[in-house]
Amino acid sequence: MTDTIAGAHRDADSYHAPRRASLGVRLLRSYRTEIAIAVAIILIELVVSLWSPQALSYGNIANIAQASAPLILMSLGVFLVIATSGIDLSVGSTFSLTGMIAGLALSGGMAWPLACFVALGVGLVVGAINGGLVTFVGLAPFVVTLITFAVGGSLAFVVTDGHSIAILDPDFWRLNGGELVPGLANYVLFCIVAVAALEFALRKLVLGRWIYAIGSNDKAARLLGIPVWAVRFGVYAASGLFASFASLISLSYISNSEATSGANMMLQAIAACVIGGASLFGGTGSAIGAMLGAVMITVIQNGVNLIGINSFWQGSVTGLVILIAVLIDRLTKMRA
Amino acid sequence: MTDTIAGAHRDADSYHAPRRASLGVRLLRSYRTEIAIAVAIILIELVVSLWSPQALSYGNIANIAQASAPLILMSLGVFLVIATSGIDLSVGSTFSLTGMIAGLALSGGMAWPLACFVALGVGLVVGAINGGLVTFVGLAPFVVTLITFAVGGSLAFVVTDGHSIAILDPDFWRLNGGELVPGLANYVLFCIVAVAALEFALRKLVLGRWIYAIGSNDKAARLLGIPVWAVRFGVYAASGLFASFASLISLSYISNSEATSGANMMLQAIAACVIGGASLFGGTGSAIGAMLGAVMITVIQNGVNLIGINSFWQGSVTGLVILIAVLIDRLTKMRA
Amino acid sequence: MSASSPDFILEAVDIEKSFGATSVLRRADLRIARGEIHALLGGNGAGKSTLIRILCGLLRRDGGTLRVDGQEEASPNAIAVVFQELALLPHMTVAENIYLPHRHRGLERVRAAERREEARAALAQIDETLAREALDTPVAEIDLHQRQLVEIARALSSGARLLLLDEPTANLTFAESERLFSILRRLASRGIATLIVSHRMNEIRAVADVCTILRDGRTVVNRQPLTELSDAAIVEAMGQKGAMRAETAHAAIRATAGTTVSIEGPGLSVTLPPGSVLGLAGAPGGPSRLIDTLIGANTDLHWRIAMDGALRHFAVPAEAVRQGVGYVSGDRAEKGLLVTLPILDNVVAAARIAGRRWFAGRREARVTQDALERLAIKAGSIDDSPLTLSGGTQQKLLLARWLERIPRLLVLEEPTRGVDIGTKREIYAIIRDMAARGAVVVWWSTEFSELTEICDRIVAFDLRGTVSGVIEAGNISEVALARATGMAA
Amino acid sequence: SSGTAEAKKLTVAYIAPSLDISYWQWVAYGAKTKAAELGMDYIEMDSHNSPVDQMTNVRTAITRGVDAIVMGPVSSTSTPPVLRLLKEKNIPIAFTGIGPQPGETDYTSAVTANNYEAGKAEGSFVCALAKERGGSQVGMLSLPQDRENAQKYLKGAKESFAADGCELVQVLQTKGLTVREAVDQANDLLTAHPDVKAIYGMYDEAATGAAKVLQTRGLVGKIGVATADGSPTTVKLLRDGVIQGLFLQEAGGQGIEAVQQVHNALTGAAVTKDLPLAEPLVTSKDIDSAAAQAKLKRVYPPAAGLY
Ligand SMILES: Nc1ncnc2c1ncn2[C@@H]1O[C@H](COP(=O)(O)OP(=O)(O)OP(=O)(O)O)[C@@H](O)[C@H]1O
Ligand SMILES: [Mg+2]
Ligand SMILES: [Mg+2]
Repeated sequence: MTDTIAGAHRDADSYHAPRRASLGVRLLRSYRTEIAIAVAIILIELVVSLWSPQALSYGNIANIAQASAPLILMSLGVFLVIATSGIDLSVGSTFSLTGMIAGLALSGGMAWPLACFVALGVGLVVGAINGGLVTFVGLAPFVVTLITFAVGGSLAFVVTDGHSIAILDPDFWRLNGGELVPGLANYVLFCIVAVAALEFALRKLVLGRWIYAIGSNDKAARLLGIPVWAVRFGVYAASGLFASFASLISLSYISNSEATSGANMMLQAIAACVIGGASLFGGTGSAIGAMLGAVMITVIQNGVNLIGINSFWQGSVTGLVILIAVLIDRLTKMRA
Repeated sequence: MTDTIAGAHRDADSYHAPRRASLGVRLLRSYRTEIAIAVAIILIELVVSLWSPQALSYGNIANIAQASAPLILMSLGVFLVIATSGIDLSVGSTFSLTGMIAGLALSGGMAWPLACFVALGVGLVVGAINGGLVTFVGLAPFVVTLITFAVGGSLAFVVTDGHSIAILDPDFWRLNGGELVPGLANYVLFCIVAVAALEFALRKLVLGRWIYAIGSNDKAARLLGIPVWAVRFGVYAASGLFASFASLISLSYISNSEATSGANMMLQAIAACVIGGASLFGGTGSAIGAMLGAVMITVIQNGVNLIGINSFWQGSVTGLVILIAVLIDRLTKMRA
Repeated sequence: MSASSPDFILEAVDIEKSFGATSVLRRADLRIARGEIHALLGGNGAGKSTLIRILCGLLRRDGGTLRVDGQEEASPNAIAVVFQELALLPHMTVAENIYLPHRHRGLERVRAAERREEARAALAQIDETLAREALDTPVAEIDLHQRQLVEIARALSSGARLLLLDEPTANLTFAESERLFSILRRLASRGIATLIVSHRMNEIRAVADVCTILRDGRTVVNRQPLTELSDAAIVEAMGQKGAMRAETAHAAIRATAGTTVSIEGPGLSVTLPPGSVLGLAGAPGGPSRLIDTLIGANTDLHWRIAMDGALRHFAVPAEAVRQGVGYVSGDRAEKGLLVTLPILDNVVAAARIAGRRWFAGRREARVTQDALERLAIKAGSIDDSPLTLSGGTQQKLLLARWLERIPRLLVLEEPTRGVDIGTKREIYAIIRDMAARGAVVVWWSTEFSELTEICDRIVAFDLRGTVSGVIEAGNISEVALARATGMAA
Repeated sequence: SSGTAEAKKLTVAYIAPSLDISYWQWVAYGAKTKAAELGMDYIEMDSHNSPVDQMTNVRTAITRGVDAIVMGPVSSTSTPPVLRLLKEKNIPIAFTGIGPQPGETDYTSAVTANNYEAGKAEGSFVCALAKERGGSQVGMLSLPQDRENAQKYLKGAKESFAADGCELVQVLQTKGLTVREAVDQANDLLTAHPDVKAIYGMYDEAATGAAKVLQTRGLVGKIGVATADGSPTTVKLLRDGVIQGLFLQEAGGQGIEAVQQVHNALTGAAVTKDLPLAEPLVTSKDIDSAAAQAKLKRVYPPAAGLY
């Protein structure tokens, strides 16, 4: 469609068709870190199964899927922000606040699908505030999202004066446990769809390339006519939405909303992205990587519990396993 | 001295040598953020004193100084790392672990000055591990310090199996409360000396300029012949040492070591640096800024308690006050 | 609807712009006709890049009128720009850097295979090899010279009707520039207009029809055919009287004291006594490996360097610097500037290390001011960020690093990239003066006229990066260089 | 003495180790209610689990001129410097939940739960639950073991298990004290140890999480659950038969008693130095008894949920 000005003139004999690596090689190369982490996850599971053979049972794998689903969803949103070289510290608070608002709506008798929409609004609002302050006012993402982290976490307590809410709606569990596609629980379905859709968008859609472009060099991206402001605003809004959605999935499973429910998740979500190959300076990583990072964190947690390692040692074990994983990744990178 | 070089061919009238602004203007310009934050701190205190006149009492100001001293010291170390465009997430864990080790050493009957040296070793070791993995292995600072954060935090529990330790040494309080300089409590003295020394080093020593240069453009810094590796290793080691020293100052004051004592401090220390003008992309900020950021965080906390704001609202108030402060900073920057 | 003549694709009248207190453009005029190749000339800091940024809508003007195609609002695809400080996405591939910026809607599919082929075709016009081998390489992994080609390919494949090229040839070889120019001419014949900024006089004459000259933000020559202007008149209009090429060839420099440097490697063995200026000519691949070895950035074991007879093997640049090796690169963004630090730190950074100083002293302000003055560097104050300087001025800043403390071996890699004609002459004089004081200079440049003017010996590298010959003082000419490097005109 | 109280209204500060945790919120509620009843002004502060913040809060309270302090300390060992400071200022202090460091005497009152005894009782109860279900393996979802109350519960429980012939196969601690974490851990516990027949919950969220897992796995009744504390959620779970026993810890009651004690000290009335409140067992059978209901009202405020 672009009639390239200056049609290429070439000598027939000096022209060699450009060599493009085969699809397999390209995938292998561009998903190197992801593959390393996936291998690490499998190794962890095998090691754990030496102690505890149930590790590889269907039940345990379902546990891991269930436990990692909220973190995966949150990490995907955070990844979008990190890919643009931003950071979102507010997701944990958004998670908590969403849960409280949804809990209030449900215990106020609202129909659960409606309550979910209302609660997603929390993420949208927090994300829009983050995006607005970062994009239009030009404040540093760290500061902005630290502020919404503090405010959101505080409001999660304020809305119910600190009381937790038991969800009594008999159908709300369907959001997490139902099977929109028969045979596949929703929490798995949502994760698969979200990761696949994001990965597709990031690789194959112009919008996705823009996200990497902004993270790669935002000044150049602006010079190239990429709508940097809109995209940047968008990723913060998306991150908020993902955090809220993660919260709803979790709430639908746990059926109990607490003001502190997301407190530990922010650091985990950022860690998931970074383990999965994202750089905090932007422009790298993948949705699949963020997902694998989240799974790895959950798998380590699960393994430590299955083996029965004294919980005081859990942090050390988690740290060392992550260290080994990133060292493997690092070494394969040196080879390449 | 330059007269032997070929003179420039140029119109005498079209060229004016760049001037240097007067010292006052230069200071005003290079400490703009710091001044904005200092003004914000004073405004906060004035606003608080409307509700609670004791806010400006000597006693309360001493409280603030005492409460902020550990955070100030920790923030200084973190700032050095951030200035090189790194990050140190491990400082909170180092703080906790140092406290536990010092507690063990003291309750084992070691003389307190010796115990302090031993405990400083914790920071040095953690810092050296961070620096080594970042510098020589080339892992991302976020991942490395996340790992030492997890491991350090876990070891803080392991060393005493989770039990906290009461410090009974009758003289250990001197580290914090003594007066090496008569009339000036040590905790104030240490902060002043540390901030002044660092600010001097960062502005007036070539080493300090190197730290900024590395954060500014590490490739160019390397080509200039700056010993990038050594400096980078050094800032992580320094950050660990500062975290350990902060822990000792705190321990000497409250004479109680707790495995969780530093848990909240990492985010606060990073926030302090960023509020004080440092960019997470490196190359900017100042030691004074980091100190003022730490003081501001403490002052807000103190003000909220003095006014008696419901603790659930505290996060919101803290967030909004920080927002106002950074907006003021932002607006003055636009003017300039 | 507009009074403007339809012959002009772009009309800018009375454009004004200031940054804070410094006014950069003061009623600048520029009119570009369809299908013409238009040179925009002016000294460093005259306001060329600023004007270009205003023309393509990146910077808001303070005053004046601007019409593109007779319209106040340019249609988004009308203009393509090659930016002086390259606007590339380092994590993305060469191909993607070329095709991504084309205007799209966000939810469109990229159609990578198709686009990649377009990108390849565009790049192949100026560099077949790059198009063949580096299309899927991340831009972070290619060098400045190749990046420049990528940036140009992007503009060429954009489909725009007006190209704004801000010093596109600043680090292209003669052959590459020629290829670019022939493309531009072909485009011109199809009605596509080009605005080109360059500090290379012979190039301007070779490619452009008319020129507009800016001086201190004012248009001093407005749309004059180049045939009507002598070189002297152009230089005069730019305000750089003394910039004409020295008529008398310089005598070889005899330095009394200094270090003798010898370089041995595949196909080369030279001994450089104090005061010698060795040129490196040819496609960047070969010279860059030698240069990286000389400065300790990336040691290539094929090269052996000795200083005063003692073999030197620099593992890191710090070692080289400590031995008195100085380095200036034309890749200022990547390899030179410390952008968050003030001008002062940028200037004294090298002396601090070479002089093993501990203190960033009071004297440094004076030294910096002297250095800036000698290179006629225009800056608000030495406490400003180097980002407030024009491209050529930033380049001068990097050279200023080595004025205070003359290195024993000075390695220059395209050191005058973007520097204006007048200042180039001054730089040649300064370098020659350094040589006279005992420095050994190794100078790589894509501009043969520069090498012939200053070097007393030149090593030529062929297109594969191997040494193809050493040209001694008497035989140096642009023709000889072209022949030896395989980059015949 | 009531005359002086009217002349200058007394102020009491409640300093909580972390108001993120509902237990300490309920202590605050009790303290606040009692202060109002006694005509005292009430302020509250949060130490965010940090001994440094705790010390700062004490000093801020002094700056604000409080007459008495009620404190849930971050840990027992964190109390000596607080006590020294308050002694100097002559300000009475009552502890809630966690007592002072052994050997300290300069406090007004320590209103605690007898966690060791409760741990023992719950241990026996849980072991009996396991035996009823034809097994002897039990698992535990614990508070973080750096807390003294957690250590005491565990000590008591272990003694009972040993005495009653039950095997404690795993202790998992939740760091964030959320139901979400407890669910994951209960899942892992049951995966690793499928023969566990009863779960010892050390606090409400742990039992809530365990109950959730039993419900989704269809194991309600097949695995017994008991917990300490008591919350609207666990009370409902008790009524629904998902969990079998609650060892009520009077959170609100601790606040009430502690304020009463410092008020006594200020007004010259008699004080009780050590006031451990019992943690009685309530089961689905007696939850509606008058005694249990009265007790429950001293656990959490009406706003938290139904009794
Ligand atoms: N952001 C800025 N802030 C302040 N001054 C600026 C800024 N950008 C450019 N300038 C000033 O504007 C003037 C013109 O700069 P410009 O980059 O347009 O020059 P130029 O003609 O392109 O020079 P060169 O040939 O060196 O590229 C310079 O004096 C420069 O210092
Ligand atoms: Mg320019
Ligand atoms: Mg000397």
